[in-house]
Amino acid sequence: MTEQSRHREDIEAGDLFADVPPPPPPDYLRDGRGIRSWLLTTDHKRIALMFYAVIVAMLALGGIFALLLRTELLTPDQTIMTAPVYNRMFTLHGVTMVFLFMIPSIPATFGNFVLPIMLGAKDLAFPRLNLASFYVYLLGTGVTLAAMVWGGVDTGWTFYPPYSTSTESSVFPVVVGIFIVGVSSMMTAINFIVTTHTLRAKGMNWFRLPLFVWAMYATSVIILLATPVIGLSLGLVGADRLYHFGIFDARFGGDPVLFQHLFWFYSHPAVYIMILPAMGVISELVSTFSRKPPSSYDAIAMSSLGIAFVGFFGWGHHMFVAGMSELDAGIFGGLSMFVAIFSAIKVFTWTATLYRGRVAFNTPMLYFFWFLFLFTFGGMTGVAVATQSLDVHWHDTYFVVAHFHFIMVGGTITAFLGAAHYWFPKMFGRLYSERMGLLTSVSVFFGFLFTFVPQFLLGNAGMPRRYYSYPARFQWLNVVSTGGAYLLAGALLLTLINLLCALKWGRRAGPNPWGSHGYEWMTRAIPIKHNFETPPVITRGPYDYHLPEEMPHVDPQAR
Amino acid sequence: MTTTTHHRWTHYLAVWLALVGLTALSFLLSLTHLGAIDTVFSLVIAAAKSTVVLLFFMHLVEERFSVAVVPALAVGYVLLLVALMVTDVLSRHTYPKTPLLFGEDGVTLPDPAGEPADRF
Amino acid sequence: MSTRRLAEQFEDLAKQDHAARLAMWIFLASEILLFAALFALYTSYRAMYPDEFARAAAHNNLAIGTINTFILITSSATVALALWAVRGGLQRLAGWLLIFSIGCGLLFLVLKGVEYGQHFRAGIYPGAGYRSAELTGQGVVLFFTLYFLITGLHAFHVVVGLAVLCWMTAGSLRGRFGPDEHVRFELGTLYWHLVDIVWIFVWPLLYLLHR
Amino acid sequence: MNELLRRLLFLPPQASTLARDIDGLHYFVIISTMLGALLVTVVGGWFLIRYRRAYVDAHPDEYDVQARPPLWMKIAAVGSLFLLFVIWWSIGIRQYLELRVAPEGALEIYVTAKQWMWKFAYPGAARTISVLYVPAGRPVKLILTSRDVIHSFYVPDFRIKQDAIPGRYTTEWFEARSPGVYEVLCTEYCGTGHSMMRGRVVALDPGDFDRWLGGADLETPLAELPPQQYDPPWVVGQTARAPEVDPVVIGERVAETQGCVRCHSIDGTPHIGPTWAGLWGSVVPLASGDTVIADGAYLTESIMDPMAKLHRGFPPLMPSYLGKIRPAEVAAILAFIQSLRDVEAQPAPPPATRDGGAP
Repeated sequence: MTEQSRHREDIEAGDLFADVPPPPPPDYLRDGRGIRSWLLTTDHKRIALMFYAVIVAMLALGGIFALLLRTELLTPDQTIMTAPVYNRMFTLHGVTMVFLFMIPSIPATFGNFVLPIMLGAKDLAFPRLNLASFYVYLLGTGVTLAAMVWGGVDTGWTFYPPYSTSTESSVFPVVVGIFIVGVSSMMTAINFIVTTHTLRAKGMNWFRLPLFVWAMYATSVIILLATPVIGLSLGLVGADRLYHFGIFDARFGGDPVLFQHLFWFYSHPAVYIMILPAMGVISELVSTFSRKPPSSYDAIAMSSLGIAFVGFFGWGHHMFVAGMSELDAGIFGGLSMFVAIFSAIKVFTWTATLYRGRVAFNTPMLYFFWFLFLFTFGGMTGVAVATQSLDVHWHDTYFVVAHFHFIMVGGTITAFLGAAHYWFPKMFGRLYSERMGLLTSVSVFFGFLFTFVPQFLLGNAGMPRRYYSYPARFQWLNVVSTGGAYLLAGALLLTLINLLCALKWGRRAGPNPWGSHGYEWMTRAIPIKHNFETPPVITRGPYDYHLPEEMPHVDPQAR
Repeated sequence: MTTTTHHRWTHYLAVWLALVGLTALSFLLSLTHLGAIDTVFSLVIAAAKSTVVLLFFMHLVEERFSVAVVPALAVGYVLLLVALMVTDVLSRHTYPKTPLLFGEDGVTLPDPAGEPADRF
Repeated sequence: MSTRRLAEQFEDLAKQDHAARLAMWIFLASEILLFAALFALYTSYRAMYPDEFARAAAHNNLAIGTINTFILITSSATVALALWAVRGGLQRLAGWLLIFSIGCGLLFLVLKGVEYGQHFRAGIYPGAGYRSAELTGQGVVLFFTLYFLITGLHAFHVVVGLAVLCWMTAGSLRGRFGPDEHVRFELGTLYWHLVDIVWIFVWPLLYLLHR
Repeated sequence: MNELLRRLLFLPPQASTLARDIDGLHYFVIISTMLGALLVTVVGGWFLIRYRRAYVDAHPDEYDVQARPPLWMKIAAVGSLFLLFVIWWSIGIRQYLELRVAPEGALEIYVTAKQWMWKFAYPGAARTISVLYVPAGRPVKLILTSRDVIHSFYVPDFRIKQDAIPGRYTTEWFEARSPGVYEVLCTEYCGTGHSMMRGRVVALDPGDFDRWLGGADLETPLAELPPQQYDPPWVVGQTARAPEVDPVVIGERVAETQGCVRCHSIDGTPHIGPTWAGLWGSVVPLASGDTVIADGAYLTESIMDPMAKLHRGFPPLMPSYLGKIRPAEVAAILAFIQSLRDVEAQPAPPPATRDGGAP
């Protein structure tokens, strides 16, 4: 492409300021060159991209583990690996996906990138803390993965004692690694909350915050209040291995069920750490692509906080058959439903937002559609498994596996992919191939269905999870599921290729390719280092689609 | 932010005296052998003391709502965790209520299955 | 007196200070939750072994525990006074108050060490290492395991707090703080007060169980 | 209807008295879940098509930025959902209590789980491994505990499941509706053999059961039952009562197969490693200068990590058996060593060869 034609394309794409004197500051991708300018940057956007790269690698890694697991399950007995390897593999899959991918996924990448821009801020409140959180995350990831490669862990990601305190695999370093990753996510969370409180642009009151910010805020609250508990509980497991404290060990009078209480006090809210950011993304997508404000801003914003608050109340529904008291089973079963009510409010609001809108059917919107179905079904099966008598049959079977994969893959990864397409132009200034995007999105959906719907049926039929070998009558459903997993993996790979190609060959996007009224689209095509040339003054809400579309209002002198 | 509020040093002395007094009270109560209720008393006193520290030493009384709500939320969740966990322990119908001990030679475990208990 | 630097992303110093304070409080909240897990375990096991817990707690050295409570409360007060002094521009006074607080903290640790020593001599160790012959029972062992965990974690916080206090002392003696430059000083005091608050709850739970 | 739904949902046969009721709730919950998800999806999909941009741009009056559903619709949607959940919960907790609280007079059977098998102890002396015999048509209460880690006793056909927790007894109960063979699975991950920790429940005619319990040797109770429905479990259960297996005998065999006796003598003669004769309970001098009582814990540690507490006067030659030996085998070896405690040891220890001799 010649310089001239690129210039013309810039003009067509609306990037009118490229050659207007005085030269505007370079965009964040070009503001500082060399590897040092990336590794030592305090720019939230660059940190977000570094997170993005590592997190996608983690997703790929977790996905490879999943494929190996599914391949093993093709036949009732040994297919490609032995039982100890299989047990290490599903632990690897769980730990990688939950702690290394899912929990930091949307907050650390898209949250880091767009949250300050959405607030009209120049950066996060503590940019160096933000950079530190990246390196702490890298350290934790490194320790975890090294330990898993070195000795392997075969406890499952739940680390239930007394198995975790008696197994010979290297639990301790993995626990340390997870602890470090937890510290990283707490750093990010502190940053987000403080930023939301102190760095809102002039004119932006709390009810002009984009809904994604509300979701990130609620997520951060959960991270901060829940993570210390898991840190300490896993620390106790580690200490038990090193020093035989026996705090959860029946041989010393301890009660292993108490660990489950502590574990799920974190890990149940952790589900909302994973899904709330996804909900935030979905809220943005719906509004942008239907060119309407959400049918109730308050409902979505407040239900985010509600989920964060009530999410702490339901942990015990993981323990109905663990020897917990019937009284607690009743309490937890009832409290669990409230989260579903808040989620349902969101689902209704998103659906109602489409009504009488002007719906553009882009790839992110397609992901929204998949999300709508998968999340609703996954969420309602969540209340189903919180129904005590049914959970007795379903607990620790593939039904549960299918349920939480509907939430985590069908919910979070779908939203992650939606966000990856939606904010791609803002991050890199280019557009991905829409046709390929739609195609990969459809394949992701069908790959997903083929993978996980059979698992619901397997669970009904009684196949327990974490089974290396299984009775032969479960085989054909497992084969379907494995086939679906390969389809899903292929679709994800294509998605990645599509986005990577767009990095180089994608059309120039311009500052606001979707015609969104979100604040992050009011920057230049690729934002500059401190996001805005002049601090923005907010005079309208982020979803005021009754107002005419405006030019990026951050370049008054250029206009 | 009203950090400009400036107390006299006697203000802190008074707070300190109050804390010392409450500590002494708690100590003396513990000597009177009140029975099970003494935990309640001592925890109420501890809550009062920590409230005093929070409000005056940590100047929570001068802070904005957004700051003051943070420790309140944390304390709320601590109570939630403790309460629901203890409810389980107190109300479960497994037996015995306290775990059986696996002795070194496996003798302390009543052995329903009549198997020699594991020695490790 | 140094002039205060306004970070690029903040619009004014008041916002920047508020951000720092809010961050510190959030951090303290998560510290509280860190202890929550131990307190929850303590309560649950106490519900399982009420008598053995009382018996074990009676073995703790009430005198040391109570003296330590007074020590921490006093150090908390002097730290609060130090902040008052810094706000009033009395930096050297603040430095001396902090040195006094550090002394209190060290004394606390020394007493804690003495108490640990007494336990170790009596054969009281956490978990599998427990070998006291006269004080036996599963609940007793669990109590002391929790005792070591809670006080150990608290002592770790004391050490971290002492390091922070040292940094603050050095700063105030060199005149790095002042009426307009006290936010970081304030954050340090907040951490020390948290250490105090945790102990305020540890003391009755681990020492005052005489039934 | 029940049968059709059961097969559609791949549910196993309803072999216990409570299974039918639980499945009833199951159908209700799953169908309302599917309907809910479909409703949302269909409505959302319809909006997506109806208000697609190309169409709306051609019909601008279709577009209404302010359009939002009336308040009553929101309240109705959320309220009905809440009501639905409350119904689920109230039926669910009632059934849960039924599942948890065994009726009076149930037959009590103790279940001990260990890696990786189930052991059953019946009233009287009868005992079995992996195969649980119960009378059909009578409530049976299982009292579970575990020897090592948490396991979970799951019979899909009965819709029951309960964790077996070390140090505690938990209970579950069922009443098999008719004689038959039902599969037992372990559903709490418990290590390498987790998926192999399967067993069977054999529900017998009550008369047969009483005769079996009374010691009558039913030749093959299974022969009268329908052909076996499931794969044989890994830990093969006996169709009759388990013969008494002496752990000492097993221990001796394990010691041979694992090669222990190549270095450790069992008659007290000096050899490469310390003799096992009279070892149990003796005071062992350690290379570090300490001493230790040779009890189960020490011997187990020495098998897994021989260098941790090395017997003074013996070369550090022994390999770790960590991961090479199963816990049950360790237990058997310990039983074997214990049986040798009264064998007189030869007094003179062998001269310590620093450069080692045997590999």
